[in-house]
Amino acid sequence: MSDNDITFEDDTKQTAEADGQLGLFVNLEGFEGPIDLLLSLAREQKVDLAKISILPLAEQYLLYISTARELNLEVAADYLVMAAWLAYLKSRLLLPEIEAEGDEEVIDMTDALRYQLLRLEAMQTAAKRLASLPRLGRARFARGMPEYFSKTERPLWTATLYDLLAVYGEMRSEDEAQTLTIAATRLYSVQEASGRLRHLLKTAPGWTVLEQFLPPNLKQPLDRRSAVASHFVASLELAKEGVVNLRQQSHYGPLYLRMKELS
Amino acid sequence: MDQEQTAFSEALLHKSKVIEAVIFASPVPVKARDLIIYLADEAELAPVISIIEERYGAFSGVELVRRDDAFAFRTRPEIAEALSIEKQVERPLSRAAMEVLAIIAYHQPVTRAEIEEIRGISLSKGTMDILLEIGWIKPKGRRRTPGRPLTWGTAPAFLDHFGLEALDALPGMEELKSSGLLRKGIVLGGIGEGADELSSEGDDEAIGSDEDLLEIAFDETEFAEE
Amino acid sequence: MDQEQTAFSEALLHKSKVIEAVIFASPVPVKARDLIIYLADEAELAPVISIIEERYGAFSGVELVRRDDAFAFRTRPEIAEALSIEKQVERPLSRAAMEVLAIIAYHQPVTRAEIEEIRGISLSKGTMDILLEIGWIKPKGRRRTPGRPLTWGTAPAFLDHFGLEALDALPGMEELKSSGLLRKGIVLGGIGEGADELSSEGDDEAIGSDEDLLEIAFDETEFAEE
Repeated sequence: MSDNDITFEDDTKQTAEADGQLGLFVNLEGFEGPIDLLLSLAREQKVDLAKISILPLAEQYLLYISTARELNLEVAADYLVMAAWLAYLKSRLLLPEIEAEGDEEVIDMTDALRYQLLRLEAMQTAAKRLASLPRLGRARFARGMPEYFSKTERPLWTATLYDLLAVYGEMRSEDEAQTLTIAATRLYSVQEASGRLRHLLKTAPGWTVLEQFLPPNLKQPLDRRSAVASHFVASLELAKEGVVNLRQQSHYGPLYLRMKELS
Repeated sequence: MDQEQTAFSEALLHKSKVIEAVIFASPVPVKARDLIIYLADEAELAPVISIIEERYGAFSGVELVRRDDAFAFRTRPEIAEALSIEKQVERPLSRAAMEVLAIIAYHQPVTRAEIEEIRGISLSKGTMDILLEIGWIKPKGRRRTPGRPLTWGTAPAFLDHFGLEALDALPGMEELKSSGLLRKGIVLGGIGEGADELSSEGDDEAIGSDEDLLEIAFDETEFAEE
Repeated sequence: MDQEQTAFSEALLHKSKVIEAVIFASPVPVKARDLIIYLADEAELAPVISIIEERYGAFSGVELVRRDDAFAFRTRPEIAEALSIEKQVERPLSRAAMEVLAIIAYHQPVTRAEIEEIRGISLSKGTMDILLEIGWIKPKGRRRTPGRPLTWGTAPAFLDHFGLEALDALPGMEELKSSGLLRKGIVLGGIGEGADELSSEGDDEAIGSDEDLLEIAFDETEFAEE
């Protein structure tokens, strides 16, 4: 365990005994995960992490974990996964070469592990360096008696008289909309037209064009259209009732009506 | 200046930095006796303070002030004044506030419940508040009805803002209508109206009846003067 | 110096007093954009700031510091030892929290999964929360990758607390960048898999896409506000 590793020096005191007999004080709780444990084991080798040999490191890790298990310490799944992975890596490293492709894979695996160790170490170092910066409230102080100035925004209300009146007008108009007005209609209803047709047909001489039955004085186009429509519908109704016969020579041609001859 | 003096004044300069930092960081004015602990003796305080005072002279926005026997840094009053900027920001009134204002203007004195009734919607807390804050409305007294509800009317600032000489300068219904600010009511069976537009020979009757209806409708909702 | 120039520099001197006062009064760094409102235009800020910086030179116990795009007065660190000011006794951060903070600071914007991947262990619930509560980290947007994970970065209070002018000033930032140790991406995932990831240049893509982070998109429900 390196000296600068303040945080877990209390947690993990290790004393290596002769003949590789392990008097390890195994306490996984001091570590922030398997990589952290590996990193800590690697630091003990006091060699450049980028060049560290992975095989002894893997062996150390596996020994550490197995010791923990022998001591019936609870070993988190993360550590076991790493142990399995390292055991696999170890076997690959120990095996005589299988094939070129396989070798490359092993090299990549060890590189990856080195990179991850280096990266975590870099972040652990960064954390320590951050902590030792001249921090606010320790090495630097802010003004103790802050002053506050009012940066008031005085609203300049843009409401104009027009806005006011428009809003009121609109609001009152909405009131109006609630009072539904049914305007007297000047349009011909079908009922009206039907009555008129019944009446006039009696005096009509044979086939008579529909327009002949329309009321007089239809000055406005809408009135006229309305009258035509209502009389047309009325004529269909009368035909349905069997009161009249209808005849049309061609599409859009004039429509003729005749009182049905009562046979 | 001989060497000893230089050393002396350098020591004082260093101490002034410490004292300056102490006063700066303190949440309360620092008593002279609490400053002396940073000095060799009491006699050093006066020169140290004058070094700091000089550093925060007229060319600084901040000054060292003495309150009783304590020291603090404060923004210079003339600067503080400049800092309290009052920015004028154009702000439109919300639609709801405009509506409430209009109702109060036209129907005053009017109770809150009446405003809600006219708008057909309950008033949110802020709407009256903002009008009150602007100073356009004010309470007018209490209605002599059960519950004695407070009534509201417009304040002088209202007339002022909208450039009105008096309340009766507010256009009435007829004027609103003729200026097109009052839409006609929605009339069912309004085909007749369309017909009017189609032909030049207008049929005045329909319009006439609309007008009558509008007047009636207003009478219904308009509030008695008390 | 002709008359016009004199008037100009006098105006600047006056403005420097105002800006000094504004920064001096504030307990937190004041953003440049909040200072500009006291000036005729943005271009005046730089000369005004250098006038102030000069006034708070080495002979002062207080200095003007820059925190990203903001300015603050802080006592000089070298006189901190002399100060028996009540130093903030803060609960020391756990080692895990400091490590996570460092990872966020150096790797930002970084997702939670990436932090876990760098540390080789999953994050316990409280670790990020405490950093968020202190106000040192903040969500930075979402990464444009499947699942659109939220990314994290440092907040302005982080720079202020650690006395950093900008993120570039993080200790060792340059070396870390050039050594390639700030690469993200899964390195050691499962057996065999990790190797592929390391050899691929794929991580750059992820970093590149961070720049296009959708700023709009962070879901406030994803994390506690405090």
